[in-house]
Amino acid sequence: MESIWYKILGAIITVIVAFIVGLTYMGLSRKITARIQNRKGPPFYQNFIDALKLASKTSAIHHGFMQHIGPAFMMITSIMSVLVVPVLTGDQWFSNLNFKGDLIFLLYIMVFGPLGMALGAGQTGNPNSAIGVTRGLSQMVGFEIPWVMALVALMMQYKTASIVDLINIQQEQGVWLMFSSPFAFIAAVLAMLGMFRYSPFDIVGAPTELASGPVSENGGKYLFTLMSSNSIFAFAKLTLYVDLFLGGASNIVELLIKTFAIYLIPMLYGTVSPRYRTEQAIKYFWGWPLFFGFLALLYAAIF
Amino acid sequence: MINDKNSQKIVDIIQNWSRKHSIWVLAYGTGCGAIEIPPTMTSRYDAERLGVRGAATPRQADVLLITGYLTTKTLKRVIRVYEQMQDPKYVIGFGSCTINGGMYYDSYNTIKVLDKYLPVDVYINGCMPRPEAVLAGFGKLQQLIAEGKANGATKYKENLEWYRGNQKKIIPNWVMPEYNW
Amino acid sequence: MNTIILIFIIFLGGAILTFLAGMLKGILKEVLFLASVFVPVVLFFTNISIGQTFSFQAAGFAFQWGITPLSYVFALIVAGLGLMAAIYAVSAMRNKDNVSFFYFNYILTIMSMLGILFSRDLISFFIFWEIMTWSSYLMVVYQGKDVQTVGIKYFIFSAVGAYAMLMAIVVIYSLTGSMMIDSLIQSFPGFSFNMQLLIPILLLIGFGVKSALMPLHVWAPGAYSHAPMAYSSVFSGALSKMGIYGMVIVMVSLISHIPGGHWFREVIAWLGGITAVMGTLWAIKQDDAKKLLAYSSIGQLGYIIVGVGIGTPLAMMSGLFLAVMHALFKGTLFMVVGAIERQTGTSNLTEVTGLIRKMPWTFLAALFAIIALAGIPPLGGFISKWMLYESLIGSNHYLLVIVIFFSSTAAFLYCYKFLFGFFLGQEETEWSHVKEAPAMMVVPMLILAVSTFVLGVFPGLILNPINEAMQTLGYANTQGHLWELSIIFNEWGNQIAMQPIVYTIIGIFLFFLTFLTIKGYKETRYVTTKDISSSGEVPKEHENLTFSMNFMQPFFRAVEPLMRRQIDKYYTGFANGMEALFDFTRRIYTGNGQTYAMYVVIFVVLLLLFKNIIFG
Amino acid sequence: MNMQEIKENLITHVKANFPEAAEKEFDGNRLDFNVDKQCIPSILTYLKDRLGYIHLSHIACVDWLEEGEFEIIFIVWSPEEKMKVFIRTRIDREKPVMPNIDMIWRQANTYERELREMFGVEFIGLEAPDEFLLEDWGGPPPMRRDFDTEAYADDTFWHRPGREDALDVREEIIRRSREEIPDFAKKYSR
Amino acid sequence: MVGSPVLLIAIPLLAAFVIPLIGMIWKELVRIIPGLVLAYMLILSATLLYYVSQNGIIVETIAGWQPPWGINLVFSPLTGFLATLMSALGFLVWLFSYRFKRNVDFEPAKKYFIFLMLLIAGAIGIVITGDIFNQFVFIEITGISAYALTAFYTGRNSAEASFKYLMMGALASSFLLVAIAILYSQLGTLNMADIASKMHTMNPTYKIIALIFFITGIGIEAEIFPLNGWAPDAYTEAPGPVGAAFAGIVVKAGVYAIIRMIFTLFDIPSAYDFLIVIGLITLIVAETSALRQEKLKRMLAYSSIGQMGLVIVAFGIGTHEGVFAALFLMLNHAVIKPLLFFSGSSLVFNSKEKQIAEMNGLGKRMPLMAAFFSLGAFAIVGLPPFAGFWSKLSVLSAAANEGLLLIIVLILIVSVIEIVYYFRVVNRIFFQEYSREKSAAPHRPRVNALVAMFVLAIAILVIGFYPDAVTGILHNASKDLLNTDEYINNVLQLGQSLTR
Repeated sequence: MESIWYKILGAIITVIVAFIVGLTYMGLSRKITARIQNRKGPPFYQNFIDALKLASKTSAIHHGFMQHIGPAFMMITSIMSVLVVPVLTGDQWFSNLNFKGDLIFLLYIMVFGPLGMALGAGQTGNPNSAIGVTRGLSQMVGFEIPWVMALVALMMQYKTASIVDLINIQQEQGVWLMFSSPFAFIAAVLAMLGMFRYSPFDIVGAPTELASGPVSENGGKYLFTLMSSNSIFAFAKLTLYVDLFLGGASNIVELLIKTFAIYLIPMLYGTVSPRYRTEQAIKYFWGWPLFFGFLALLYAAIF
Repeated sequence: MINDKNSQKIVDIIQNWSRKHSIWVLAYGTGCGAIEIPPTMTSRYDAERLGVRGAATPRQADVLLITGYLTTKTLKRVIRVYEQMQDPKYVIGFGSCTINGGMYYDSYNTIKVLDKYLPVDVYINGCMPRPEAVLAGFGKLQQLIAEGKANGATKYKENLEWYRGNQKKIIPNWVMPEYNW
Repeated sequence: MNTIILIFIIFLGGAILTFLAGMLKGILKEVLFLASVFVPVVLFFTNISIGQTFSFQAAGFAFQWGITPLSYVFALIVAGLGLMAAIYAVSAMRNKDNVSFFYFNYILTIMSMLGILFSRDLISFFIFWEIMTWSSYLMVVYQGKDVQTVGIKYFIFSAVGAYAMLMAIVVIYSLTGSMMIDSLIQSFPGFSFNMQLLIPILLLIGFGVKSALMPLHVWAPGAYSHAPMAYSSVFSGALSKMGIYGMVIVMVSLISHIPGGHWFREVIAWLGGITAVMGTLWAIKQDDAKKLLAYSSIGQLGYIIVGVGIGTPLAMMSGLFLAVMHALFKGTLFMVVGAIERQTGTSNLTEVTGLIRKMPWTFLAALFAIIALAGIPPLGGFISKWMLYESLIGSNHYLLVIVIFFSSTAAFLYCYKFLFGFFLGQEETEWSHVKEAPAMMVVPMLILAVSTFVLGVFPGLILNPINEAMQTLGYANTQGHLWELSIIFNEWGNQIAMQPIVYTIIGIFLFFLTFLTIKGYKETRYVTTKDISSSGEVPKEHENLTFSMNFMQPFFRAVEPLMRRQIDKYYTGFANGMEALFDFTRRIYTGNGQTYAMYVVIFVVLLLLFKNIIFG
Repeated sequence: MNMQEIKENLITHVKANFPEAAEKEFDGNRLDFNVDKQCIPSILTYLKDRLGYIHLSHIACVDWLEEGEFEIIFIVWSPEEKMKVFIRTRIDREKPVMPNIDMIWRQANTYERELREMFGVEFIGLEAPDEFLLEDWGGPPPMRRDFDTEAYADDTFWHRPGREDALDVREEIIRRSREEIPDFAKKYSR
Repeated sequence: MVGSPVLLIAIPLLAAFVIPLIGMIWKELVRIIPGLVLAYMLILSATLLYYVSQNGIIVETIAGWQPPWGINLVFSPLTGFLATLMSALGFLVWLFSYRFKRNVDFEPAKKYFIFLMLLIAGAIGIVITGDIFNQFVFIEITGISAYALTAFYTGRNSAEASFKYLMMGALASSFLLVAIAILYSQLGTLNMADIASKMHTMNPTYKIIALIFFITGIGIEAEIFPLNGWAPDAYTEAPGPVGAAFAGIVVKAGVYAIIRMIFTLFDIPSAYDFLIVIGLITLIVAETSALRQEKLKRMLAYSSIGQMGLVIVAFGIGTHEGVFAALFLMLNHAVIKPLLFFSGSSLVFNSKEKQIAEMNGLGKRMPLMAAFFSLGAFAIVGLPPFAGFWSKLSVLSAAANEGLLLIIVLILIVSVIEIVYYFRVVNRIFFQEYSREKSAAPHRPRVNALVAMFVLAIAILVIGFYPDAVTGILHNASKDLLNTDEYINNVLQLGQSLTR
């Protein structure tokens, strides 16, 4: 029984680390964006202040049960994905649920939260929320295709669906998958642009156009839950990329460096790009990313 | 744990600190003052370094920034927006029009004194106030929040009938839902 | 008396008695109806064991009825869903005209489906198949809408399928001299190649029609949406599975023995994949929930066909598991639509909004079913999707897996549309009078919905009979190797353990639910859906702010080229051309006696002229 | 055709059909007609359908308080001839009733609503909600010249009392900027 | 033995002549007597059939003249089966039309029953006679009474239809006469068995020509395309029960005549292929024509022609199974088509135009009739578990055994067409709104009609659920047809009749 409590403790620590790292990255992204725009920018811990403030709001409204539990659904997705993705390779404490799920499970648990959130947004009755949700779902259909192609290519090439196995393969071979399966990496990175919903793919929650879309009716602790869930989710996604393509990380510093390096890609791309409309975004994802996805599949089929 | 007085004080300090440094602004750009917001937020003056950030909807906002005159028609919406915001919340009156009507002092359709209708925490004078003044206004608000004096929302709640009476005086056809807390 | 024949006698007698009781007032017919569904189903669950048979001779053909492990899996669907939908139907069909006719057809359908599954010989298979066809046809036209288009279309397609099957049956009979399915399977490898190709194709046309395979699916949207919803849940949930049942037999026992049979199976799998994509895309476009579910059924059956078509152990397992799951969640969803239509009078997603607080239990059932449909863990739909993907990747169908994944992702769109359209959005005053459906409608829905959850946590419950069925089909035992009670493995040994995952999910959910619900210094309160931040505007009572027209428009702008052609139009064109042609042949009979006399003379002259050729 | 020819042509056409219309010529591309209010729909239809004045630019109202009349002005524009035509009509100020023309131009509806609200001019058969710009308006039509906006504002709204010392700072401002108070401004000095 | 086969012909003929005389005594007897006669015939033929199945065929001579010189009657399992079927149908037709036209005065009822008796006598005569010229005479008797019954309503259209029928019938008689003349001139005999035994001696050219004339002549009665121009008009214009009698009795007799020619008399193997081809053409043309019909009875007429085409195809297969299937089809057609005619004519009884479009929503007004019609429609398109399914299955099975896959495909395609037009009608009856202006007024049929339909419906269900009830008889009959040598021997040696 002891081991289960250790596991639970490890899981809680993982989630807390993910929360902190995710918020810090978001803060850094605000800072970097500000510097690119020739501004001083907020301090890197600004997001923590925001989160604390949201948590200390003294009132919160909801429009019904579904909106009330929507953030909890979102949280399930974030925490489950951070628990399923191997955070530190070979560490017993933080192995969490690594062996209980695999890539396909991850793909599906990743849409659980957004769907719950979408239901919550629908419950608010705000048309902006519903519009944002339809855009988000449509865009998701766009970027999931190259993303899945990349994953399928990896799975086919290495005959495993387990992320741990993929890390082990990379460490045995000594070559990161981003070099040994370059096309899959490119397709996955292009899909990641959409997954992080930074500009140019941020029409889902366009603040001026849709009044921040799905979350437009959420304030206070709901927004706090969503914000922390987003940060955990971002960390999970970054870790997944690191695990899949950058050979995983065996200690926290390596993890931070690698995840931040990956994080810079959508962020920097976003700072210099204007916003796409939904169908433009879908067509974007079904252009070059899809092409690279096919190349990746071809590459996997040949090798 | 919250019942303890000292710890309550500490919690208050932390909360006020966070509120002070994270001001999400819902700019109600009715009048000409709205044009002063972009320079305040962008590179030259960069209000974001103070934690000031735009919010898209009243549900997420902390500060309601009323940038200019309010007609009876827009006042209705402003009241509605204010009531939809979550506690704690603050109002900044921006420009002369909100203070005494400014150049619209004899207009048949604009209100002259905003604080009769909404609890204003900070007024920023000027027609229009320049971004420096706006930043100063935010600074003042931050100071008030840190001291715990920015209690417009409480005032509004406590004196709701008075405010409501004033509002209903110029909005005779009152169809809005009641603000019930 | 033999239990098998007893079941059918009770069904048949019950159907007739119920029909006759319809002439009386009172609840006699309801009682009889429930009894004549309930008793045989209970008999089936208690007294029927695999391997038990019943044989007799009629019209020179040998008949044999009995249950096999494979048909047991499908019989579970039929019996379970049939019973639930029957309970639902009693309440749903109350105060409708001609209810006893509905009951009559309903019992006949359940009977014929069980009959199909019990049939060990082709002739009784076909007889039950046809009874199923016409009883379901009578249900499609039961409400009297679009009878001459939708009803006739359904029956023509069914008839074409059934006659293709009949042709295959008589050909088989002439080749083997026996109608037994087992003897067909035994002697099939000895047939000539042409026959080996012809017989499966003919049978697949028959089964493909019922399981709405791509070029043969055009009847399905109309038929599913025109039948009463209580029946549609059986129609889509169980009746379409009869096609799958046949397909499994054909795929595994026949096509595998053809030289190059795996290409055949590839083609079927790809057809299934295309079916899934097109079904899904059209489902997104529908504004009527019935049509949406109908197209969604087409898409889901496409998945099943992909699984059955690929035919690796994992794929077959996923196909059969999805067949069970589809019965559960699609049955639930059709019942939900029925309940909503009963309470509001319409099933249009753009009209009905904000029912979640009026019909919370219905919503709960719909939510479970939709999550299962979308394949999101931890519900059962996920298990089947997971197995399908893993098997496709494991067997190197990498393009097919992308196609399936696309359709499955796009399915989220209609899933959301369904839930949003009915339950979420603004609570309009127009629907403020709506009340929750009666308990007899809600309970079956909830039972089905909860069973999706149970099967999600313990997929082994249903994988066990599936495994037995697959062993009789010639697959190896997969227990402990591809699945355990609560763990599933892929072909490379990676596993998903559902129990810890589900416990974790529930734990996280409860934790954050408590956090969000906590009272005290955080005041949480409910406001109405009119109280939204719409730029300070106060929505008036009559103003409908719900966003429901052109719901997925941005998506359709992107996928428009795929949907420009409708296969239905080609069929309609063909039918119209045929009618015109036959109108021409009709004119041979001019109504003029002289012409007829001339025909006689021409006939004689021609015969005399060509007598040596004709009678030589 | 130069502008003058266009104008003459227009005048002959209009005169032929509406003999009572009194024209008034201006420099440039403008021409005025004074007509009776009963003629308004027919002359506008005529201009639109026959002479190519397809665009209604504006409907304006002038309050001739001293004469006890409102003057309603319809401005139409021909993109081909580049010519503005003003159709003017006078109506009684006490009972301001006008024929409705929003079946000729859909956009006339907006202008008519504005005139109805701001001047109290009634357009017969105008189908539109009562409120246009002024919500919850209780007073008289505010654009009429006999409407005292300052008194109304004093009645309706609070005024901040102003500075405690009640100095008229304008004198000081003028002194500093060495400007004279214009006549119109003196009128408003307290 | 309850009687001799000759009574099957003699009694109805006698009744036909007696009816007008008895009618002078009591009008009601005109209606009753035919029923009694037909009931007696039914019992007689059924008993004889049973006897035959136990003891072998009966050959009855007329006036002591031995075959091949005299006229003889052959009561074999095949002919007995057909005779039983016809008398049974005749009885049901009588039952349905017992009060067929209410308030009808004495004259038409008298005529109607006279001609009905003649029709049945003629048809049974065609079937059980062993003499070719005698058969010709019976064909004429049947034909003439059929013309008269077609014109029963004495309207313009009826007269026209009757005239067409008459004209075609006259053509048929002449061709038939020519054929008989050729045979007689070549073989010097008119006895069928004798002809069959001597056929191999005949000049092939004459043989073929004789066959062609026979086919043409009888084909007109048997509704073979393109000789069936009379049929749609006659069916449409004749009263409903007469249509049933045509479909169930007259056509059956015609088909019997053809197959007797081809199976027994002529030894031309390619004639079987000809039967398949001509049957298929008949089937396809008739069913496709039926698709676009607007009148109910006309549609049923085409359907009837199509069914006969299918029967001929099945006979053309020529094997035991084929013949069995064909006989099964004939039986089912004789059971189902009268039900359709009876219920259909009741449904459109009150409509002027007898259009299908006038049947909208009648299912709610006349539920029983509509149910009977639907049952008939379900059965005739071959849906299990109704009667039609088994016969269709037998046909397909027989074709498959011979490897005739194309025939199977064609039959099934035509079946789909059949489904379309029958279900359109069923849909109209049940699932369209009744409109007072457009739909026909409901009509409540009398008890006797209901009983007739009920018997037919029961028969459909019985055959559907328990086909073994009839398959034994059919197997005997088909064995009998195929066994030409035994037929010749039996007739020429007077079969059982000598030992009786």
